[in-house]
Amino acid sequence: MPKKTFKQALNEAHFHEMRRDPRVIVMGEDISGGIGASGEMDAWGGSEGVTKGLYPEFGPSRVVDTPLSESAIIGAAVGAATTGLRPVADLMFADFLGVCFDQIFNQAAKFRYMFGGKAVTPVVIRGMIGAGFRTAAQHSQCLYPIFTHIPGLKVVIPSNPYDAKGLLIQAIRDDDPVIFLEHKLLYGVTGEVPDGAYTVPFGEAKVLREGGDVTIVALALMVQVALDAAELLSKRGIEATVIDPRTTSPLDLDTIVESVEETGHLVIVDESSPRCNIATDIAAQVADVAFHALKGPIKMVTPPHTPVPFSPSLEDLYLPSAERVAAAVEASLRTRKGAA
Amino acid sequence: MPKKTFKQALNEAHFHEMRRDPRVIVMGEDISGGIGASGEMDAWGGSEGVTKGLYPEFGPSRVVDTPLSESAIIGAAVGAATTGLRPVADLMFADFLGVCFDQIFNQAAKFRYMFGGKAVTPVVIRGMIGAGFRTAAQHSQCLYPIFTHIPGLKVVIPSNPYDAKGLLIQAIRDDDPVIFLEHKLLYGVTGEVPDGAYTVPFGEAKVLREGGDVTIVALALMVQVALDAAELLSKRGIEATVIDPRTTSPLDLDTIVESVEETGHLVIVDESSPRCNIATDIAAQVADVAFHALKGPIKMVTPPHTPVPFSPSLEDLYLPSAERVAAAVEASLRTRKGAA
Amino acid sequence: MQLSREDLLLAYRRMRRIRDFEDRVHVEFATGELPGFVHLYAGEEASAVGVCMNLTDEDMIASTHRGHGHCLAKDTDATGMMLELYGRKDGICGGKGGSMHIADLSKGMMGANGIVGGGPPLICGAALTAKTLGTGNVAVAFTGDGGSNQGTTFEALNFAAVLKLPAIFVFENNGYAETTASQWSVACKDIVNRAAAFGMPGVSVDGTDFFAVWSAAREAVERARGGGGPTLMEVKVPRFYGHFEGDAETYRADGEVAALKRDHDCLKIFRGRVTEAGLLSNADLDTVDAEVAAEIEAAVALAKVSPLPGPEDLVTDVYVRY
Amino acid sequence: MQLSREDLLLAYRRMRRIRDFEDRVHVEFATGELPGFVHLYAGEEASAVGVCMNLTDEDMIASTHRGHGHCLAKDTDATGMMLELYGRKDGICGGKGGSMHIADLSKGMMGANGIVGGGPPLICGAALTAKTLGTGNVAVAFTGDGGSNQGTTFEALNFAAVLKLPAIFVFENNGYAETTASQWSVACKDIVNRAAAFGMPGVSVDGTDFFAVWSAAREAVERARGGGGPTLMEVKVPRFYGHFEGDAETYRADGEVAALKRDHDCLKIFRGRVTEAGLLSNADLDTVDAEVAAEIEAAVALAKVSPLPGPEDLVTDVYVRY
Ligand SMILES: Cc1ncc(C[n+]2csc(CCOP(=O)(O)OP(=O)(O)O)c2C)c(N)n1
Ligand SMILES: Cc1ncc(C[n+]2csc(CCOP(=O)(O)OP(=O)(O)O)c2C)c(N)n1
Ligand SMILES: [Mg+2]
Ligand SMILES: [Mg+2]
Repeated sequence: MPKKTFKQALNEAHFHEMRRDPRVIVMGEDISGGIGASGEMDAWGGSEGVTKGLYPEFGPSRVVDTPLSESAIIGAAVGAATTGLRPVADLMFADFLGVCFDQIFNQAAKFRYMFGGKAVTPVVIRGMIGAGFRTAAQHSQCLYPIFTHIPGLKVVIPSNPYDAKGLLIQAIRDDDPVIFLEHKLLYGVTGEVPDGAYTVPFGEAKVLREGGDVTIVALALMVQVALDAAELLSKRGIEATVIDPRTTSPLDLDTIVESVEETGHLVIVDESSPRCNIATDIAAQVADVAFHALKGPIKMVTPPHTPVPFSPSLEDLYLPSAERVAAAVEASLRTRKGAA
Repeated sequence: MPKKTFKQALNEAHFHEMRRDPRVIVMGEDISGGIGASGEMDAWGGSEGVTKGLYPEFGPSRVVDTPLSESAIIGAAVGAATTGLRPVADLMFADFLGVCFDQIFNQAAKFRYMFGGKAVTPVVIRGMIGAGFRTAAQHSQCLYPIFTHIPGLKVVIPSNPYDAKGLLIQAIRDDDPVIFLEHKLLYGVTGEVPDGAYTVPFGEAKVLREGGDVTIVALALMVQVALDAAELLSKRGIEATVIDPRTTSPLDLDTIVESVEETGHLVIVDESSPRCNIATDIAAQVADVAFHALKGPIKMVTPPHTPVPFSPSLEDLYLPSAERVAAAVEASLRTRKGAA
Repeated sequence: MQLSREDLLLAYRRMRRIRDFEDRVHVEFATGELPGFVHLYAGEEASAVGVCMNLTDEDMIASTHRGHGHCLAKDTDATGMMLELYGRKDGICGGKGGSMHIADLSKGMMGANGIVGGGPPLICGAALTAKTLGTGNVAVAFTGDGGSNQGTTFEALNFAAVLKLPAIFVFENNGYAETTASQWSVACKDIVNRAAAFGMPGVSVDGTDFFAVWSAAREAVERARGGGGPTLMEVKVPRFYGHFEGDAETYRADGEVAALKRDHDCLKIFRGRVTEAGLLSNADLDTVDAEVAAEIEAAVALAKVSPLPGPEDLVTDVYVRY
Repeated sequence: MQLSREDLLLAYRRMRRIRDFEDRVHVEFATGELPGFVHLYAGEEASAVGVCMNLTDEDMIASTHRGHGHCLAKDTDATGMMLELYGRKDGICGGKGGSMHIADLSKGMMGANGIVGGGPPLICGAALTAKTLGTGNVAVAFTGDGGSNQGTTFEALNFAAVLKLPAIFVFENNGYAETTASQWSVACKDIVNRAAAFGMPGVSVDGTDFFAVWSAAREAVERARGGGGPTLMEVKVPRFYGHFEGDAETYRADGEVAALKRDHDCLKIFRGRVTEAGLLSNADLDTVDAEVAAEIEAAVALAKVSPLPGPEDLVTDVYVRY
């Protein structure tokens, strides 16, 4: 299979779906770039180039540059979705949800229920997440716990190029509102990606590594951190299963529970802020349905309860590291049931 | 002590603090009511009458009616707080956070950190939460998990008139941004409330009932549901401790853990949507730090993962009931460690 | 184009249906039988109907918390709506939405909205669909004077203008946002003065005059269908009831409402105009009155005995598939 | 009031400091030493300085992602800023904020802002404080042409006008929001055309002319201090660099930037004006140039060797008390 970057994989997904279905449009600030200016069009293709090349092929009626007005952008995408299009709207940084959140959580997410099942809102909202880009507190958040909390939304968080492409195609074909979150530090990561179109289903976790001593769950950038931790641990004689849920809503709890039933230990690595996050969500569900299987405390490895700092020296400390994950695993294994 | 309603308690807190400190102002839509119209001023005193009577005493410079512009209202409150006032802004329904969330989570919450500790933002944002009022999906949410997730915010959720007054006074005197959430169905609830000013500290849970078999944690309207469940259980020979954290950020985990260390069982009743909520947050923290003490699965009693329905018949089913809480307790007690 | 006799009868029927619906809900609410938050549209009928008489079922509208009138003007079934207000299983939204969330996509009614300013961005989307697919449809956002100050509304105005969308923004200025007077809260006094800020045509009309609304809307709709982009319409209307049912309305001047009902009732004005011009007779209109009264009576009677949704309905309709 | 010789020298020094700061950051960024997102203000100096020369340390300003110029115009310490950009412990925000979050409340600088449209609501708050406490202070929001389309900005305009706040909204129209031309994205073309929508005075000025900016701002500041309410100012400025450092700028016409630098450089224009009028000599200005160059050189040198924050700094400064 050809090797491609995460960014190329996302770009291809757009091409496939726009060619396949004329109702698919993309929209957002600088989504092509250069509108109204005297230089090149398609100057950027989105702030990170993910939508580059769409404008020359599909033109302004399907590649819609917009004013800087997130409520109007997201609201228009939502309204277009309920009236027959399948828009993919680019929020750019997910941190910008604060200026358009109503259209996501009170409108798109609730239409179907409020309207008694009559609305279908096939909208995809793309947003960049995560720290490590030195972009400080307002451009580095994960925020997926907020979206996951809201009934009516689906939340997709790929960790590698293959999944990125398959999940985005699935998102575009999906009939519910989907929040599609891309970790900025993954754009340059390469992996094998088929040239053709394919989908990765929602609600199916991926088991990246199998080991009988502990289950480590991680998302997005943290998947690599978890894998690195597993390597460290392996050298210390501890074998970890590493699971990437890939979507947090729906969540494939079964795969996690099955693994915990084997290992008896669970560690969750979550880059989002520690309170009410995905780590607590998964931990709590496991502490309910798989309590009998647990042999040690569930450990969560997250950043501290602080905004994301700018200084590289602090930001590097902020992010969970493989070493911290390994330490958490060891702590869980040490404190076995009844040992205290 | 005199008996007062939750609403009167909140009203008194405003009077005390506005008399005490000229920098305290209140602001929001219809916060007095009738501005620019030809009838009475102070016509409403906020949509539920909580701020009634402030306008006649403090006048328009401290009781600031505003246009329907939540981003401007909350942003202005935040900006006024960083420049010397101590505003109490009324968001009315917390559900409206979607049109002003940026000013809360990217601005107020982060100033102090982003600015290296130099900003002080003593703003209180009041909002109504909760179902049971027959106001449907966009006027019935709890949303406190979202606020709790954000570092830099404090989140206060009183369950009775005494706490409401003391916590609001504390919120107004507090130097950090405070989200103060009032469950609509509590406004009419009465309880003993001293006439004078007093504070209830943040981060100190209240133990409402003591019992050795199970720990039940609940917030806001769910505190009464938990107490009702405890009564039901008591008749069945099960004695419950009921704890109201009162603030979710900071959270008094110690009191919960101490109780779980005695009872070995934890049930959390949370009216917010089930994913990434306070129930999962507390469950996960306990499954980490107090794992050794747990004798059965941690159970969470929440609404389903749906928007809040309008029809009374559905809304009543949506809300956790004492019977469901009791059943969850029994389920946890049944599935003791090692039993499976 | 002129309004035919049938058009006039239809317009009157729709306005009358709104009035009767709202008057009856007012009464039913007072008895405590109707749950929830209810905001009545009585007094404003000529606005919704005047605009919507220019629209087809494929043209979309977005409404507000005060949505009954817009729904009925777009021919949403009154009985289904009444059942919805009573939270019944056979309500138009299965009882899940209630007064603030009535929608009927088959009639081009995209939903009432509990969030003030929620509709204008959505209408940009409906207009974008029309433009992208070249359907020739238009999309209309109804917003109040209060909602004219909401950021989402301003963004939508600019967005629609920049993208030359077939959208119409109808601002129903009824003088109040809850208790707050629009002459105070709208810094430029007349909302129509905002059109220039978005480089779009603006028009202000007397919302008690069905014909004024109808012809202003007609011009805007024709411009939009023809690719001429959006229009801002301010429609000045009276509000006959409180902000919501239960509002004591002490912020209004004594006698204000009585005077509005006496002198600014769009139904009376319509009747006067069409009978004086000999377009319709009083008897024609009385027949409509009687038919509508019976329709509403039957709707309420049915609503009161209709079954409520059950446990099986609680968790359906969240996702298409999950 | 007239500008004294000292005022003119100060204005020139501040503009020069901004230019040198930005030119140097541009160079340092290219070498890869500077982390993060950096948006440079070069070319727009006369706007920030022309406005802020009318303000005291008690008058508050709110800035944008392109904030260095506003900070320096408000006399925030250039060395502390440079250290901040390098993420150093002794940076003006302890290294926690970086380029997009520089604040200096002691100088009346309420913060750069990574959220476009974040500042205008905050400035309503600063103005509300001034009004409530009767301090006579004013508050200024700087916003771009892109930010002029953000809902939060529109709300703030109306809010300030309705409450008659001592606020000034300065829209720096540099022709672009990232790659998007303002003549396309602002439906009414000139942002000043929006003033009427909020019932406030509007003025448009050439932002390459320090004196034009200064006197327009002076009028607005006097009106605000005198209780006359807010003003909208559009300042047309050139942007000498890309949207952010690293931008290839292919959306700009060939030669566009060169022509702007040649013909629309506010520093050159200022020098021409004051020397021709005999207010300052070339030698006076050259002295300032040399002093500023040395200052920036020293700031960068210090920044490069200054200590980074350590683990103990990670969790401080979140709350006053928790
Ligand atoms: C975003 C938001 N803010 C506030 C409210 C509460 N609220 C409901 S209706 C209303 C007044 C709306 O006034 P207007 O737009 O003039 O409509 P009218 O009620 O007069 O029809 C307010 C403040 C809301 N529902 N949504
Ligand atoms: C709410 C929000 N939307 C989008 C962005 C991304 N962004 C940063 S700067 C910018 C363009 C701003 O243009 P303008 O207001 O004209 O300021 P300029 O960069 O020209 O100084 C955009 C879209 C952002 N930071 N915040
Ligand atoms: Mg109104
Ligand atoms: Mg610009």
